[in-house]
Amino acid sequence: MITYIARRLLFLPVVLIGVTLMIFVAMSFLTPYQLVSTYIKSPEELKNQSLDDLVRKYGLDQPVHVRYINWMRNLLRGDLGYSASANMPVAEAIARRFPATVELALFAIVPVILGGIWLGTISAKHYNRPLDHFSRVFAIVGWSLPDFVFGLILLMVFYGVLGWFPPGRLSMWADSIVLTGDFTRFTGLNTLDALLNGRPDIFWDSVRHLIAPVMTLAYLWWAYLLRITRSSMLEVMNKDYVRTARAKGLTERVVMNRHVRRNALIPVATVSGSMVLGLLGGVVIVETVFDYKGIGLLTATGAQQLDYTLVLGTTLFYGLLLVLINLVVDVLYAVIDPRVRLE
Amino acid sequence: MTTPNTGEILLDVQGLRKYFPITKGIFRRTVGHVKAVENVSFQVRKGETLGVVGESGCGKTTMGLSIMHLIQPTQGTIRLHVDGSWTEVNEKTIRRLRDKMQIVFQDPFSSLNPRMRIRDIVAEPLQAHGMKNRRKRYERVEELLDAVGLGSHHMNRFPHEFSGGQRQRIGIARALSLNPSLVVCDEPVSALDVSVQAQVLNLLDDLQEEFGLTYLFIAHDLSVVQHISDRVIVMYLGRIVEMGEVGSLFSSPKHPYTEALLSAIPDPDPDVVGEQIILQGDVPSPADPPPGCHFHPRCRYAQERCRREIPELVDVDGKGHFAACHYAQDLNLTGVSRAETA
Amino acid sequence: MKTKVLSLIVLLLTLSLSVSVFAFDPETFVYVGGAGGPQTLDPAAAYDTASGEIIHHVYDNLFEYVDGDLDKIGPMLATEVPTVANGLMSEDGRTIRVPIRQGVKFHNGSVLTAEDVKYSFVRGMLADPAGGPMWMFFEPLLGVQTMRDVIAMAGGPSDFVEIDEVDPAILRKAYDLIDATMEVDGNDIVFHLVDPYPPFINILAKGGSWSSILSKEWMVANGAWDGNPDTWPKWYDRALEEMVLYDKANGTGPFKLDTWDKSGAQVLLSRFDEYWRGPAQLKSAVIKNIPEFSTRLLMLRAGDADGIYVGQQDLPQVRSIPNVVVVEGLPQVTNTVLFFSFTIPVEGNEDLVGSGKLDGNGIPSDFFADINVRKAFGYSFDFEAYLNEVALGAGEIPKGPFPQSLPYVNTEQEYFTHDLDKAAEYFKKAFDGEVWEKGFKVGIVYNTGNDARKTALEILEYNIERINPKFQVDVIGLEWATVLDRLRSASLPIFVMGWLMDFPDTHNFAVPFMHSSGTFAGFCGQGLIDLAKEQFDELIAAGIKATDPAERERIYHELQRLYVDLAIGMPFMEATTHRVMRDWVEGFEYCPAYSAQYDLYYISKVQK
Amino acid sequence: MVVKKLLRNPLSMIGLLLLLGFILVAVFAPWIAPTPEVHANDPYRVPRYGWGNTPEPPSSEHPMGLTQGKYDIFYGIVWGTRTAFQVGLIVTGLSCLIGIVIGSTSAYIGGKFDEVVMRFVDVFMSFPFLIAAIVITTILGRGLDKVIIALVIFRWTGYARLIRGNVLQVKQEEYVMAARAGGVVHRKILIRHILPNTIFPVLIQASMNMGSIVVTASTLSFLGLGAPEGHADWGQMISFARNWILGTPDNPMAYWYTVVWPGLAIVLFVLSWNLIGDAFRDIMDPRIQG
Repeated sequence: MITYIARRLLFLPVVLIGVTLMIFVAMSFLTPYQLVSTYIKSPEELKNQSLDDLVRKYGLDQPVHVRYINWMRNLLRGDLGYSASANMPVAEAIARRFPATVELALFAIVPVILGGIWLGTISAKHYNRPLDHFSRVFAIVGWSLPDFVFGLILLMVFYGVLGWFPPGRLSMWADSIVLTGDFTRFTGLNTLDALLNGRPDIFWDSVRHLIAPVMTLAYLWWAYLLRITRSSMLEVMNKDYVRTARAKGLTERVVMNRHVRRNALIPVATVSGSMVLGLLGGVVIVETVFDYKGIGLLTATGAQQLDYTLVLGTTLFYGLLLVLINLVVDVLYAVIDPRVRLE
Repeated sequence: MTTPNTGEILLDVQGLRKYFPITKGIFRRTVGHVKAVENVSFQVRKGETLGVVGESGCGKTTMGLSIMHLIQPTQGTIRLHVDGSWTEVNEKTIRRLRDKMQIVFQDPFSSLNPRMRIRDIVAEPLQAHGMKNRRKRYERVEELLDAVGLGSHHMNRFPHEFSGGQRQRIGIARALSLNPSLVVCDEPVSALDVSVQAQVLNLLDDLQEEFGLTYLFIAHDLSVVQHISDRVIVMYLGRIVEMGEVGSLFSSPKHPYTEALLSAIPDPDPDVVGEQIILQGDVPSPADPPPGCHFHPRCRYAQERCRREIPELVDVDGKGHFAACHYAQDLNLTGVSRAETA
Repeated sequence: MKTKVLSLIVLLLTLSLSVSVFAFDPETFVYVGGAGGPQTLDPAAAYDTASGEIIHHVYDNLFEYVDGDLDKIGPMLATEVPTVANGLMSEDGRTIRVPIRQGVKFHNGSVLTAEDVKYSFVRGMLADPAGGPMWMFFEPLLGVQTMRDVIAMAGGPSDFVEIDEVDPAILRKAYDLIDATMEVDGNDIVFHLVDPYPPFINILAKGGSWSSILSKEWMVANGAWDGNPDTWPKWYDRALEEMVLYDKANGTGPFKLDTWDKSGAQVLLSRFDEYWRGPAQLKSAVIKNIPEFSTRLLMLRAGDADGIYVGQQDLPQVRSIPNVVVVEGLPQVTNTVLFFSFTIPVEGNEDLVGSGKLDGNGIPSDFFADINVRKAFGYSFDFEAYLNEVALGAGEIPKGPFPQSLPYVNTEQEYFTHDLDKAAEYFKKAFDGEVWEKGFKVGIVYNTGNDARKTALEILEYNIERINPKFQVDVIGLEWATVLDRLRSASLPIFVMGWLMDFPDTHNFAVPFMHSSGTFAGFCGQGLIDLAKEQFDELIAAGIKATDPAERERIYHELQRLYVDLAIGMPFMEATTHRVMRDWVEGFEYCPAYSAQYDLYYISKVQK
Repeated sequence: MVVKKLLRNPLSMIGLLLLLGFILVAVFAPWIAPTPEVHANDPYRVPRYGWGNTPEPPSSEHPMGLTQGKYDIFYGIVWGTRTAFQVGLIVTGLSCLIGIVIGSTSAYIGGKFDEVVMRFVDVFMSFPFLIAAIVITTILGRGLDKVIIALVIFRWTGYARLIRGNVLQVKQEEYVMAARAGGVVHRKILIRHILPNTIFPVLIQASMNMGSIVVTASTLSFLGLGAPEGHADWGQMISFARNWILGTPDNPMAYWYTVVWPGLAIVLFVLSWNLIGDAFRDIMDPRIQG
């Protein structure tokens, strides 16, 4: 197991170099004047300035390989560079924005998994009967609604009409306490930090801000989990040991809970890894709609402004995350399912 | 039994070895080898059936596949006598020799592509060997199916519509399609019901006569082999431990392992109460075989010498009965009286 | 059973959370913008509106406009506005003396001196970050555009890469040149201009974040340049984030900078209680940036935002909201212009110029060098439709390159009208009738995301294609980065761009639109540069040096006439602006020069 | 037999009917929503009826109303059907093809080659898709074709992985060895024996992805990428609705038609592919046979 993990980690730098190299290759198609648009965000800022001065100042006239080597050299010194679009060093931007997204993903993963499994179980239990059809269609509608549509509708209902769940990460009053008061940021996760600081009011406030984006994410992902749960449940339900259990005269409920569901959840456990990744990487739209300042929004804005230091930094980070999470998932898989051996 | 004692040799295997590397560590360094087949030499005579037996994992299937070059042997020479001369079987010649050597697989369920029709399965080797005309191919398929006892009306069906025995007949038809001289039968009946086993064995016997085939017949128990084979090879942990005429080997085995295997054959006569020898312990790992005679930890006759020296395979009686045991001459091992049922 | 408990918990949770915690806070003002956050808070580097927004509240200037009127300037940190009449400005307009107000305190407690004022400007000029606003000081004081030019004036190279490569003696000389432009005389500061520059006072007035007054003492304590004539190159043209004032601020303004929460895209300001004009009514202010309009709109509706940014096209959606006030028709000094490129490269530009020949499948390189083509395009555009349907009536149709609210603009100037017959007439004349006969195909470009400009081009497309079926116009959206790149190589046949004033003077439009070294000449090809050198440059130079208003008027009228007669470009919109706020916001003041959306100093909140 | 099973299940029946409906709309688009004279050379350009911005409710001339920018919703929906099929088929087809070729060869050859290819796949999978799409469209320029390229570049890896896993299993089967023993060349073994036994899960996956590509395209439109503005594309039609979903304070449903029509088109399209995919999987997967 240890060798397996070590071996997988050995490939980490290979993948990361591949990722960054690809970005640089892509960037080499861009002219210095396209890249300088990071610093001049709109036509109105053109004024009486020399584009060439800016190009020279930020070293954009250097050939791509020189920039890559420079970037690599800085990286080895632990410097990811400065992001013009985020107004801060890339490392700091990631450190600040990532916890927000983690918080969102953590809060989302519970309803996503529970709801998805529940729907999948219903579907499987009522295979090809109305309840199956209903829950599948319900989930597919969520899957096929663009996230901004559902997000905006939720925002309208729960904020616009009911006034319950406002956008942003914190209310104004809580924000000023967190930013300027004597509030220690331990983790960057507002809920956790609030509890650690003994501020239940801020905890509730941040939960209030999380509910609507979490609902949006949950509805999006249910279809995915439903499908996996349903098909693995169906598979397990036809297994001999389940028939035996039924034949023994166990009640349907016991059969379902003890024999079917438990075994059907193994594939679900494996996809949850990729789901966590999907949640971390795919929250751009939800973050936009709910003005939730997380890493997805950061990277998307950066990419749109061709802020390539930021894009490089975040992709490097995502690559690292992806490899690690996949590794954890594989190891967990082996732990959950005794049939699996790591090779 | 038409058993030529001597005769023309068809296949000559010398010093065949197949090692699988064992890798370890993050860099996948090779730290050792599983010696699946270790220094195996034997010859198959034209027209005979050479049985190969041994427990699961003894390397007999690996040996069969290596001879067929379906896996690459690590070392050794394999020569085939074709058209009056010897041709070495290697990566280069194997494509040309496919029509001389064919194989029947163990599992009739997995050896037929579930998404192909029977006629295409059987005709595929023909097509691969340049029979371009589709009608001719199908004519040949009809003949072959006929020969293995399946009507040509089965041609358009898919494998899942057949029983295990029928499928194995299809597998045989496919093996015969190229008119091979040698057919490696890799446990062709072990996956079948006992009643069907006999039918297939009889079919193989008939076909041998009809087409003048030579069989290398791999099986894991001696009872199957005794009916069909002329000579038998017993393998243990990748090595040949005993080899000889079927009669001599069954009646007077020269290796304790063979004795143990023989004792496990149920006697058709319920009155005969044979002593069943229960082998002690498990088959040792081929990656780390015991020193000396590989069989010694399980051998009830084992001596000090067995723990140190690897016994040579020697002709014990001078009449082609080989055994690899230091005490082959000294031990008086129990065989079975051969029930002439075949 | 378990599910019931669970749903009960969920229900309770929802109820406990749903207790609306909205509370009216009369002392905090929340403004939510949408066009991006500030780039830097350094007055010498900031040149975008979002940065100006913050600087506006933290710093004061020497002068300010009175009653939002660009023609009326009053003193702010100065005690008097210099004029020839009061003797503070010399007859020739080249020496200007400004007495500094006494007893004004900075946020850090230090007291304003004339030395601080000189330091503020000299430091800015020496730092001169590329792409910054400091040219506005170089031009009147030294007659050049950048610090680089000053170094060249001092005998140094103008093409150095690192300033360390330049001889220190030359750098010292360059410093002396700058130092000599201003002198501290007791409580006064005296500016020495190289030539008369009538709008110089405007450049110093409130609204120009570049002329914010800093505290030298605080700056030096925080690691900025300490006034040493030899060490300044260390601070020259640094990256924005390496400048001391990048995210720190210390001014004399009514609000202090609490924090620039970059990851939250918001700036927190709090009242400066010792403000020299008396403390503001608001205790604090939050200036956020939320790009998604719907989110901003809901915050306004809910009362979580007191004012939000709303694009012109979205105004109909906010007009009917109860308790929300929309102030429309606020004048601005700006225009939106359709530019023609006089010399268009053909190679690598096929997506826009097609075949590169006048064969009906493209346009030749000098297509727009023909005045008839430019005029024909001008008469094709439906100005009224754009104004009324796209801009929803918010603005005016221009009369030339200079917005009509500026002085010296001829509001009687004859201008293009929507007249397809006239357009056809010019098309027939163009290229000796070849254009009419063979037709053309051209791609015209807007930068994606700007729907109004796209629509403007579609109006043009619709009308031109109606004139002659052989005319083919494709409206093409390009990413801003690509637009910028292709502007640089002057390869866009037609592009639309807006221009917002820096200071209210016609000169501020004459240079970029008409001067051979102006921003747009560079984007419109050699053809325009040659034309400008020949016909405009001298006039522009004379216009800014003239001190007699009548003379200036004559010159700018002439420039305006030339621009329209030669159809250099086609300005089609002078937009007004608007503000959207809750009705509890009192004391809204507006000035077209303000860089902030709301002048928070005057604002209070009174719940209705 | 498959068809019979499809028809017996009401949900897959609905899926088939929906898909058939969409195909009809796509085929007969020029008759259902004729292209106005001015845009005859570019029928995919949605006609505008005015230069303003505010949507207009359905009327007799515009049965589904006008969306933001006065684009005709009905026209956009009808011609958008073609776009949806184009994008869906091209993206799924190409990425599936690339994935299958690379994934199956890699698994079949195995060893070091497989290792290298899989690391390569890892590199592609380390990009968050939206970010990658943004970068690509910024570099290549905006347009549906660029979106297709971006989607293909980052979609094939999923298929490659899926088929690789299957091939690794199937290549151990005895019929593969039998084919080799019969002298069949590798290419033919791959095509005739391995692919037919591994490809179905991939195809089912692909059919389900067909629909969701439209959703992805709409997300790109939301980010200001995707099809050029005014191109008949459902994703863009629905992203036009972003500022109007909220309605007005007194009537939240004031602009319902900007969301509902394109939303309905997308949901039904995705639904149809998913239902068919689900049904196929249930039928094909012998493990679920009760």
